[in-house]
Amino acid sequence: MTTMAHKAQAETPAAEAELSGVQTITFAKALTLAMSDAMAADAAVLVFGEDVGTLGGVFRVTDGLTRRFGEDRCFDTPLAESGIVGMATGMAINGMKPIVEMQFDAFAYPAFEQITSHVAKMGNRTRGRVRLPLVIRIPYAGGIGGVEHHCDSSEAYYVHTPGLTVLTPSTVTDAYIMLRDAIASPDPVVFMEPKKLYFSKDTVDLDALRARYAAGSTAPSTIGRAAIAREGTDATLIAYGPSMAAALAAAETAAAEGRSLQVIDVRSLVPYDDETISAAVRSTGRAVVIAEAPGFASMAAEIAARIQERCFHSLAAPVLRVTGFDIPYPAPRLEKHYLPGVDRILDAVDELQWEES
Amino acid sequence: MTTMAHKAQAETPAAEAELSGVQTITFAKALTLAMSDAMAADAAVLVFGEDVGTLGGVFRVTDGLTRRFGEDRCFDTPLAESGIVGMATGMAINGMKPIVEMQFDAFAYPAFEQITSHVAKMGNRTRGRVRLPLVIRIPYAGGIGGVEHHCDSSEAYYVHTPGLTVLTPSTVTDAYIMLRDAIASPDPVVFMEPKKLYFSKDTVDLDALRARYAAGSTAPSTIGRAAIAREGTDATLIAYGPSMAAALAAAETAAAEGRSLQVIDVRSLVPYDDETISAAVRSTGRAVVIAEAPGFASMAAEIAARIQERCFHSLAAPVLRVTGFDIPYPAPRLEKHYLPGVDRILDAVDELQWEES
Amino acid sequence: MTNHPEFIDHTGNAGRDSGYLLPSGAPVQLISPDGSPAPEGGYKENYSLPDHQMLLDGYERLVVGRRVNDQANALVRQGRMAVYPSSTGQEACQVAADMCLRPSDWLFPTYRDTVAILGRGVDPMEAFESLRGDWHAGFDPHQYNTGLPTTPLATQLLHAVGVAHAAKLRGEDTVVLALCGDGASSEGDFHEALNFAAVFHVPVVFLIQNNQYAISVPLIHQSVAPSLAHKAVGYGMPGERVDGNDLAALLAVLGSAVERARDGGGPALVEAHTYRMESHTNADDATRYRSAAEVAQWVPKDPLLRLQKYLADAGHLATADTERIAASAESMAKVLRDGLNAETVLDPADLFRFVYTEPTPQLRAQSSQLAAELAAGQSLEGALP
Amino acid sequence: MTNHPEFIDHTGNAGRDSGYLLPSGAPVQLISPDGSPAPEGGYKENYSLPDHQMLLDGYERLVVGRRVNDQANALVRQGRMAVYPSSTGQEACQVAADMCLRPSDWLFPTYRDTVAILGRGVDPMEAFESLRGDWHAGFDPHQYNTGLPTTPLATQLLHAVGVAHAAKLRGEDTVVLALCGDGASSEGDFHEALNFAAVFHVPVVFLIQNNQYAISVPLIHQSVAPSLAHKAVGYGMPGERVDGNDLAALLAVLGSAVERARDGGGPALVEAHTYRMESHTNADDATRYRSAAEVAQWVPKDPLLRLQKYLADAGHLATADTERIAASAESMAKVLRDGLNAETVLDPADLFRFVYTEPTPQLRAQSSQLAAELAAGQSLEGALP
Ligand SMILES: Cc1ncc(C[n+]2csc(CCOP(=O)(O)OP(=O)(O)O)c2C)c(N)n1
Ligand SMILES: Cc1ncc(C[n+]2csc(CCOP(=O)(O)OP(=O)(O)O)c2C)c(N)n1
Ligand SMILES: [Mg+2]
Ligand SMILES: [Mg+2]
Repeated sequence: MTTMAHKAQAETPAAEAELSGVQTITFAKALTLAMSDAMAADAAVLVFGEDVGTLGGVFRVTDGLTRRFGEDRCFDTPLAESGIVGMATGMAINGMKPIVEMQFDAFAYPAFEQITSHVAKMGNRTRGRVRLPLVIRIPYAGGIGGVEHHCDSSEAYYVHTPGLTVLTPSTVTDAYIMLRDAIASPDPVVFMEPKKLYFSKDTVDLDALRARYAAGSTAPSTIGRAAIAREGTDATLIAYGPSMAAALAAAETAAAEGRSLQVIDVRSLVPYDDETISAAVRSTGRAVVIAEAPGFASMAAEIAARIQERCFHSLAAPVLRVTGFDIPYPAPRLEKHYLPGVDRILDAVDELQWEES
Repeated sequence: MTTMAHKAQAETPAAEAELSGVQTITFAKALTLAMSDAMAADAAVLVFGEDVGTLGGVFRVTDGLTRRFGEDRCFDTPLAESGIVGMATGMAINGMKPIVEMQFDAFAYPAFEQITSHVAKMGNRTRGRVRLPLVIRIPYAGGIGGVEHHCDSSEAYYVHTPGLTVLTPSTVTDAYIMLRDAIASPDPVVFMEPKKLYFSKDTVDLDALRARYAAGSTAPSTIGRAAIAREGTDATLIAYGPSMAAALAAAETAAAEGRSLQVIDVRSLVPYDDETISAAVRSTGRAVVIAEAPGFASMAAEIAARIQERCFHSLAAPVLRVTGFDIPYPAPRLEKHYLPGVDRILDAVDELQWEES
Repeated sequence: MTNHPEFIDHTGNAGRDSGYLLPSGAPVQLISPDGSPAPEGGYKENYSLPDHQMLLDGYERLVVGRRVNDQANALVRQGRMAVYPSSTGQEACQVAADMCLRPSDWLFPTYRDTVAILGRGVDPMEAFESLRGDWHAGFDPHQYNTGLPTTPLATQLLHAVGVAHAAKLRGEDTVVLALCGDGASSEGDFHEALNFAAVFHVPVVFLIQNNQYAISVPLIHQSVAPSLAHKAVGYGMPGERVDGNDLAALLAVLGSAVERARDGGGPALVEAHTYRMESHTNADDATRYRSAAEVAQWVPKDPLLRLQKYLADAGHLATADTERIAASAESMAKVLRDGLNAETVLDPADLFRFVYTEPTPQLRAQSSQLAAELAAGQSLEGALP
Repeated sequence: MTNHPEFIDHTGNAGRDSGYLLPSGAPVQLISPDGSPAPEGGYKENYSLPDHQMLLDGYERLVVGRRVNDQANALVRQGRMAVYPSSTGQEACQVAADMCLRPSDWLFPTYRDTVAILGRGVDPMEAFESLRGDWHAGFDPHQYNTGLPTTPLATQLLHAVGVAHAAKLRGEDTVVLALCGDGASSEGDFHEALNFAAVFHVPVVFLIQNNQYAISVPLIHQSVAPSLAHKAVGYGMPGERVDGNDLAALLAVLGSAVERARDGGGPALVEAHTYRMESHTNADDATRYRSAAEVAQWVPKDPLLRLQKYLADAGHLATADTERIAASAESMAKVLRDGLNAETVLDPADLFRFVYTEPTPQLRAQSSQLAAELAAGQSLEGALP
């Protein structure tokens, strides 16, 4: 029987020349590095799913992990998502920290029962005696010309399910640190990766990022913490993941027109950072929530509902939402009409009853 | 090969003495009658699922249908919910109007992919060339001392999914007419039945109810129409399904204390009746949304978000929510702490900043 | 990584080679319903009768298991429990499952397997905590290497595969035995679990307790395969069927599957033919869908009777044994009665404590709200009809 | 209601009886890769060679199918389509599927089965509408009795069962042929579909196009069963394996399964051994996970070559035939080029029109919003990176 000890010997540590120092890397590469650093640090961390081994994933996010860590640590499974999440649950019960990849958003749906009835509930069901330190990575959302079932913004299903932590980074830095925070979490994390950001790039100091996870580090976790992506005073745009680029671009355009928009990156959808977000909205008195998913009963609905509950008397106007329409994600040639873009965001900002203030 | 024509001969029409006229019946019986009347009127209407045949369903909602219509029209399937919904989809493609039962809320999750990726999308995908006239009945919510996985309020998952019509009756009359409206709909309907209401009773005129579905009837469909369950002037309580009883009881108690609360039964979650509900809230200026599901990114969140978007300047206070906590549904002996009850609703009403008005 | 390609013929060039995966022609039986050793012919690969000491131990477990079912049925009638899915008539499957495993092995039970859970040494009041409605799960799976009884059908089979896979990666010799019902074999997760187990060649023994019904639905509406054990061949693992009311046969068949798995032989599927003598749960009424005559046919096949006769005939059941066993059953019954009749005190704040390792700010706020309501002495019954 | 209890032995008392459900020891082959009739031994139950006229028709369809693949691959490279999953090398399976069905029968294809869809008579531009990214589905399933190509793997198998079940209830003699890949056989829906088909005894023939890969994952990581056809026995239906590059064998095996289903014989599972000669789609790079040597082994097994040789050797492929067939392939290629090079005009309001039969008030409002934006000439590209 092949043991991990045995495989560890077989591993050639220098097989992959790992990056370090200041580097310009893609969002996808930041995710890869987060996994490989976590795997190097902890033999219990495993990666599996469809095409994640030899191929390195259809988006190459797991590229090189099998070569570096061997087939016991990063491997392909049969093509069955409930199987993947269910097996991961069992492995997490028995001491492992699995990271599984759902190939595309809509292909996590076969695993919905395992996620909802088991992954989300195990910690509570057992009065905390069984925690499931597993990460379910889901490439999500559109803007890539993808065909049907490859562009769903499915975060609402997970954020509504108590027991799941739901994270979604929008920067290269956050891709690294949020995935490491997710892996380090004792609770199950649904980690939603905006597909259209995979090949976006940024220059980051990898040594500094890694230092956050060195022994003795006191760097705070990103879980439960929103980020202020841009300061501003006239109104607050609240977005996350795939919508951050449009929100920031809208703020840029508005600035040229003399309106100062603050931009919040929610990034930790559950737990949600009421403190930061409510304070931000109170400071400006106006808010627009932006998200790509259909708006009805969505994360954006929750944000709007919470803000008016908490900031009612600071609000000069209703909290508006700019979201995907309540329709199935469109075919590639029509998606541009669906996606919340700069103009639609600025229209909403214009509707925030400026004449009255 | 057994044909439907063949079976029709074998059927003994008088096997079941059908009720008519004014009758006191349970909510469950109203559902049964809706199905049997629809089956009698249209040979394409079929009922299937787990234990729905000989047993008549674990809640007896399909009781007698196999006896009356034969095993080709109401039958048990193998134990597989994705199979049930997937087969129903194929039957609906090929001319049938299936009504399927998911035995309990959490046991619809294995069918999530079929519901989300196919049932919801088929009409749109085919530019309306394939409509799926199928009904997915889901007994849901708690208050019955049910064990784990038997009490989920899962409506948020469906209302967030474009393409599904989502209905939930709260009265015996609505149980009958809304299920008939669902069966008559050319679009797929997720029909959510509050379990704790199954054995509630009311006296109804069955002939009058049936007349709504007679040839030439112009009775309007309940789809897309909220109901005003109680008139009131001081604030509006907005609830549905399993929470209606508590909302009405709260209004009763408040009336004794001199506060007049209007109560809306949303009942058609999708399509949602903005017109009625917004008008109601504008008339009172205050609103509390009540629902049993965990509140985060829920139907209640949507209602609160919509109301503040549409009625902002009529509101004297934020729209408050009284919902289930953001936790898995509790074990039987703790559920009373979870369920939105009269006191919790009245507390929320008290918080609607009456001093300021 | 962990396949066993010697069994595989995906090139399509080898001859018919699936015979070794097929179950025996009839369920393996070692002791006949009348208590005599079963005649030759029901055997396969010469399964042999376990020794008397083992059978006596098994008999004791059966008697205790039956007493657990009887006592629990009584307590649920008296309103001391929310629900009880009785396994009367099926105890032999659960007892055999326990007896084939070492403490370091894992068992994954369903909601009907309380007897097996107790047999793993789980504290009875912990085992009954969910059935009495106090909390969703009452025991620590790691303390007993026993999964929580699972309601969403067939889902636990995948957890079993994961537990086995993790153990295998660490080089441990753990075997996992996963239980499910005949109905559960229709679920997609059954398929995925067996396939994952086979492809990763992990040490899991799947035991289908085929008690002929899924609530009201008889097996004929569930499957038209020659037997449920025949499903094994489609995954490339051996299948076997066994008389599920014959403890000796169960011990032989399960025991050999467990040891084969431990030795690196990979997973196996065992179908045990048994019968649910009572309703699905106390909330069910089995007379609506099956005849008294059908039930009566299974009475003489009872697993206890048969083993008692066999042991007595062989002179291995002394009066002292019978008395000791009866006392042990009574003492278990008393533990259940005392435990379930005692009032438990629940802390409503627990509702918020365990959803996450650290309660979120949202849950802290909701917990405070509930605490304030309780302090204000609010009535909480309003929502109940 | 519709079981076939003569096949079932749930009492466990009958002898081993699953032999009739097992596939042949090797894939059925009627024409060898070199074009000669296959030697005896690869046969089962005396499948016989289809007549020359049928094979000539099939050959024409193969040539047209190959041309469709080549042309589509070229057009996707030229940016005229969003994506194309090529079936080069697998055309025989799709052609056989079409040829075994009557127009009144139904076909349920996957995303890789464009050749089969065209073979059902679907208008080429309708067939390509989703691949060019204009809309999710371009044709009316009812017009062609052909399901929409389905992406969520294995889900369409259940729709096939439902279509067959509805037809059976109405007493129609429709047969449904449902396609899926080797990878898809691991999904839970595969299991549920085969089981439902067997239990309801409906006329569905399941055809697994085993092309050895699921994207990058080779079959050995998908299943360790003796063959995928062996899965049939677990459902109580016959399984068969066939050389998926031998059109004659496919016609014989599928044809007999279809006619058996039509005659009330119930469902069957057929596994065709073939090979995906190109990458998964244009977005994939197969050289990352398989060797050129492996691909080269399959070149001489090509379904076109083999049938061409066979027909030519038998004197049934006149120069006139070859010319006619080439012209027909070219004319299809021209239809694709012309159609896909033409610009289509899409109406953004369509986004809201079809979600429900009657757009909801919410969708009307959203549609108006978009219309107003478009009227105002807003740039819509802001969200695209
Ligand atoms: C996914 C899922 N669907 C439906 C149910 C409801 N349900 C509970 S037990 C049961 C029957 C199970 O039959 P079987 O697997 O034969 O086990 P048995 O109860 O006979 O032990 C059903 C339908 C469930 N628990 N989970
Ligand atoms: C439920 C689901 N999971 C994952 C995918 C992504 N995916 C598309 S095709 C494919 C491989 C399918 O392999 P196979 O069934 O063998 O068919 P082939 O592509 O070889 O024709 C995968 C994983 C999907 N479409 N659906
Ligand atoms: Mg059973
Ligand atoms: Mg394939």
